[in-house]
Amino acid sequence: MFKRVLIANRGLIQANCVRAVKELGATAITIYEEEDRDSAGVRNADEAYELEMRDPRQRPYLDLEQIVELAETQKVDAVHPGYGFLAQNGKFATELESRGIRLIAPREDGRFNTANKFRVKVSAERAGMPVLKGSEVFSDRETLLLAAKSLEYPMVLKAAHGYGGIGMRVVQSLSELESAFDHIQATTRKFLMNSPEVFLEEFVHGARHIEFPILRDKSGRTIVFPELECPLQRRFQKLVMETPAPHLDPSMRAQLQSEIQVLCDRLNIEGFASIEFLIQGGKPHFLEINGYIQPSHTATSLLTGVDLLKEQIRLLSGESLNVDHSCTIPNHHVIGTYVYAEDPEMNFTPSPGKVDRIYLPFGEGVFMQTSIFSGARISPFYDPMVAKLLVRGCSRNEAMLKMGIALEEFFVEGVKTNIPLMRGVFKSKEFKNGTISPEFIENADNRRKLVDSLKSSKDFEVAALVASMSLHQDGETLRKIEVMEAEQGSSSVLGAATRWLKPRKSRRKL
Amino acid sequence: MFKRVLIANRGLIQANCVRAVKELGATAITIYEEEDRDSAGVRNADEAYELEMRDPRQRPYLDLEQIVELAETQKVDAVHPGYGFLAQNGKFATELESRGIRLIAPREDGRFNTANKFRVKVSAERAGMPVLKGSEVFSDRETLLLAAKSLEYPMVLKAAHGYGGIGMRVVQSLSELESAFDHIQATTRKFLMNSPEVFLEEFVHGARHIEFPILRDKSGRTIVFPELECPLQRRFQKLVMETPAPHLDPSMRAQLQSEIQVLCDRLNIEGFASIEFLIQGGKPHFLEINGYIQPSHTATSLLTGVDLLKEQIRLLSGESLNVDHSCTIPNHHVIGTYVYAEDPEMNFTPSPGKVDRIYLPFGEGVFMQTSIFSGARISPFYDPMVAKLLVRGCSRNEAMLKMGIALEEFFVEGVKTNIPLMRGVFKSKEFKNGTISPEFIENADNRRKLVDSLKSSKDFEVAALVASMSLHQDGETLRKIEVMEAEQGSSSVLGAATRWLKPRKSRRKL
Amino acid sequence: MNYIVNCGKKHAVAIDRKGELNKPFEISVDKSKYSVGVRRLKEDGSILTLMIDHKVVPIDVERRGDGMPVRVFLKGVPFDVEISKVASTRFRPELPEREISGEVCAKLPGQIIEFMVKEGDAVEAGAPVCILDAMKMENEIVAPKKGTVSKISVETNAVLAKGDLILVIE
Amino acid sequence: MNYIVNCGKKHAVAIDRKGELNKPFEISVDKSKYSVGVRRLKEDGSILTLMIDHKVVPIDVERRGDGMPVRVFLKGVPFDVEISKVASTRFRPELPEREISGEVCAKLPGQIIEFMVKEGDAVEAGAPVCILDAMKMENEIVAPKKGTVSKISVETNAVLAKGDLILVIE
Repeated sequence: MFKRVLIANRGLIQANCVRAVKELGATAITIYEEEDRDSAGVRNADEAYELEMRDPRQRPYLDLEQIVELAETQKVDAVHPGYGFLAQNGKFATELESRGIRLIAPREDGRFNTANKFRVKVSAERAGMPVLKGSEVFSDRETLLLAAKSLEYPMVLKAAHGYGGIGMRVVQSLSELESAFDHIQATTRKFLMNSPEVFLEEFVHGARHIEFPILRDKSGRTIVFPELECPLQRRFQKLVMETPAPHLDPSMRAQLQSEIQVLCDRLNIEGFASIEFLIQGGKPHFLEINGYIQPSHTATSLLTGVDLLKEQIRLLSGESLNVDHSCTIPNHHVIGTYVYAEDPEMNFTPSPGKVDRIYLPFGEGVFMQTSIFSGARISPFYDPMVAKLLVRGCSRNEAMLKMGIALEEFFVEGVKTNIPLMRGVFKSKEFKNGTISPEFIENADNRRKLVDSLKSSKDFEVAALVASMSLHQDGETLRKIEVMEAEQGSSSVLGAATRWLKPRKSRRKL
Repeated sequence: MFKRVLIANRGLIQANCVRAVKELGATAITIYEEEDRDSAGVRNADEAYELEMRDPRQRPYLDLEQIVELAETQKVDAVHPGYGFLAQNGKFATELESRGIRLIAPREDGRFNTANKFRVKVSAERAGMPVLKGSEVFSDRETLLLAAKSLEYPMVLKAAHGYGGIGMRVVQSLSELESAFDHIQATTRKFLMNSPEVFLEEFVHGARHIEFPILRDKSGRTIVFPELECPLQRRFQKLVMETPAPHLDPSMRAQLQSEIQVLCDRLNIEGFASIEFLIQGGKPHFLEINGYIQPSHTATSLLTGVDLLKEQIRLLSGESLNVDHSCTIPNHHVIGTYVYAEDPEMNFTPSPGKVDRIYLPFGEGVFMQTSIFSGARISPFYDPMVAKLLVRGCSRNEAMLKMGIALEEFFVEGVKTNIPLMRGVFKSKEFKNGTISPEFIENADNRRKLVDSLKSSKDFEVAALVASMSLHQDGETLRKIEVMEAEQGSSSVLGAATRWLKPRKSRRKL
Repeated sequence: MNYIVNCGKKHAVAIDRKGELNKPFEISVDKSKYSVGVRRLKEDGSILTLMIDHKVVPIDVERRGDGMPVRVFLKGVPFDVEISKVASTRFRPELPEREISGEVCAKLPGQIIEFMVKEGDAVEAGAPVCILDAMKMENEIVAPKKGTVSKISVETNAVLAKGDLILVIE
Repeated sequence: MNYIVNCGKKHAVAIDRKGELNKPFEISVDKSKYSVGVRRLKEDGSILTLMIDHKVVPIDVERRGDGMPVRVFLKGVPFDVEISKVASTRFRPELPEREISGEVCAKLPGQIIEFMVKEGDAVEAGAPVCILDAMKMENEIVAPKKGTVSKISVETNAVLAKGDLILVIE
């Protein structure tokens, strides 16, 4: 095993990596920027180093040079990048390797997997997997226009080195295609992609999105876990995870699991990876291989009892797989919901700020991963995920029931979240019978309908009552102040009526 | 299923029952006393009713009349008593039954099980189980003195209707026996036991304590879950739970599981129960049947994925068992730690008060059930359990590792807890090789040794450093004040030096 | 006191004036009666939690500049409300004309990554004036009204708190 | 400033007087050097969290009546400490004689369920004077010194907060 591991990320994944590294008996070292100094990962690390803000246009967590420097001076033998940030960064990997430091990311034939979506697609095709119709890679406008002719709108423009929804656009027309191209070229630099290469792919309407996490050691021992489905997304980021996928025919699971085994052997993958497919009309299409552990994989750990994060680190340190195959067949059903500090009513605009109140659900079969608490500040600069809520049931029905109740108990005030929206999702017919499409809630009307489905006619009466109460309460407060001031000339409670003395801005018009 | 269920308890079990009842689609109604008004169970219930304090010598949760009244006026069809309080109360059961309301507690031949330890012991003996040598039941001092002659000291005096460590004393001598007898007779009333009957039993040195939770429906379908072991207790209350039990021979598990099946059929038990054994030198002795779900059973739910609480309610509403038998063979290892607001250094004296700071562990395989948060007040009047920390691993070793790290991350300030002590427990050779005895930490020296085992020589230097820093800091503070006052005559920060202006009481000498 | 509240439809709400904050209120909404206890208050005196017919309800209320409620949240679920009539023996909040301010402030904490205008430029209402980068997202900020950019008070790449002044249109 | 601290054994601690609270301190303990940053403070100015050689350490300090530290907690783990010498150019806290008070206060919040003494009774040091019921446990409270019960200030069944005065021995 490694002796000293640097965790180069923040938030939940940082804390989770610190935990995993410590469980493996290694020294957990991490980084942070000023405003993250009180986070769980920093608190629990054996050593934590504050990064300088050397360039106002770049967050420290993306400051490749500074992080490599630290890794070298602190004599670490491996770096865990988490996901996002530098997880897929070729330059980062090379800089570290040149200093004899291992980046914890999957290998192909012992080399760092540069996560080139296009190259992987080609290998999959060679391995006999069905892939989506699309173009070659290119990076110039001329080829773009040519390539576009061979496909129909809507089509998908993908950066060869995009990740987590970055550098991926569905376009409806030529003009959209061109602006998407410009945008991706621009963001290539911003998000440190390894090249500006892009390619085009057909867009599959209402397809289901599933992935199979795998672990593979250097001697080729492989575990292909049951599939995860992410039935709901926004901006290509996951909102719900489910494992196993509802209504997936066990024979198709078995078939894909063995095809994946073949692909992994062919690419000679080492470590953790996740193989993604689109399923339409019962037909699977290979999509891509993700080389990093995502929040969704917590669901796989809960379903199977295998600590994927820990196994990933172990395997890449050269140790061998000792997980028993019984976990490749699902015996329960797990559903997870991501909770984001954002406002679904305002098309998921981030809602950073201070958490005023929070009530967390708990109980048999209900599990939380979160680092927020009453008083916590949510940063405006990063992914607004604040919590993962997972449930496990003996059946999908039981799991849905548990999720429904858990979301009713879950309450966050001070920042807007998608909790009310998700309550509506799990109440909906569409989700229950599994016909909901990943894009369903990208539509504002659908979102409104889902939230409205939570409102009983009594609720409207109660809302009217509450509005009146709040106004009445102002009156009471005012009267109290008059009385108090009359009695003792005290003005200590004057704050109580501030909203009347100097009107507050409405929080509504953003 | 029931339509309206009253949950007559508080704390974690209250919240957990409310959740279970809601998942079953019934209306969850609960009770609370003034200071519990903000608790999770009250917040999540469909209806919550505040109890009056009618008698200063009795907490409202024990106010049988008031609760029965409420159950009747609110037209509930069942009452869940949780554990402790009224869970074993015969009068409570009868009062409810006479009004056609079901108490959610196990039945024998359709009748409420009055939890008479002695009667159950006799049935077990008849069913061919090995039981502990002991006396008949009696309630007068004369018989006590006679019965004592037939056993050796130390022996155990048990109230026939005691529960959760109440009404159970290990005695070393005749004088201790007599005062224990007086104490139990006195507390019979206080804790609403059904009769003052007691009996004597041999004391088994260094025995291991295991129990098998079971579910059984009215048609006799039975599931006997894998055994739970509680390797560590204080005052007969559990500190650690483990399932399956370390080093229990699978053949003995299978044998006991089938013997239990026989006993349950013979008693015709309906609902949930837990069958307890003492194991000494590989030989099991039947101990008792517990008729209520305890915090320890969360470990069984985590191990097997079966929501025991929910199944218990379903079965007693007359529905039938539909849990699959695969869960009777353990495929992972679960360890749980109870965290109490009490001071192990002061022989576990309760440490109620306000929580100033709290850091909760989380991550793959790490699960919490707690309702405390920074600012929470812990009541002086009730069981001081504030959290259950559970971990699941593929092996006992992995589980112990996870628990060790989770306890390092777990930090509570403001009230004393057993967290530091438990860190020491999971580091200890005795726990790892399973030779630790339930009474181990009842011994103050052992406790001190366990906590000292956490201290490196560097820690002593750091402690010295911190002591000096805090004094230095006072100096800095004073200087700041002088400066400020000089500058602006401000005295707003004077509070900063209160400890110098008016000495604080040492928190140490309790 | 009596209130007419538009929420879905018009509701007539009557609150007993003799109500005491520490005792349950008897409140009627149209034909229904509710027993309402005030459970928790913020420091500023506004209500955090109500007990409505023995059910705990965490609430939040959004108000207009003049303090009138426009939105109510019941455990996070939003309801649009409009108080169209307040029949009071004591106070009747006056509703001043609201004129649109030309001050453009940061609607979220974040970083200004681009300006589309400079001081002196004429802008139409709704025209983009700058881009605010917050949480991996570029948020376009538009002119609240037609006019001339009289002042730009921050520079590109400036990191702003919510509410910070960006520029003024006159 | 220099401190001699008994903790396990005697340690010589030296803190650079020029240290600033917002910068790391250079602190030496015997032969070891530590870089120590003050991470969080309580309102009263006492330290909540230190950063010691890049490791976050939540701390708590128990003090004697005169303010001298007697106990240090490192993330909850207790260490007995005794500061035997403070070599300061500025202040030297004086250590007054401590005389045992005859005031018996509630050591825990709870309920008095029984008194073993009445006003006027003579008691020996260590003799039980009453039973405080807290969390299902009966806690015996003993006399801190020999003397006469001059005053009993609460009644049986009274519910007490931590620190409430129960009786006085003179």
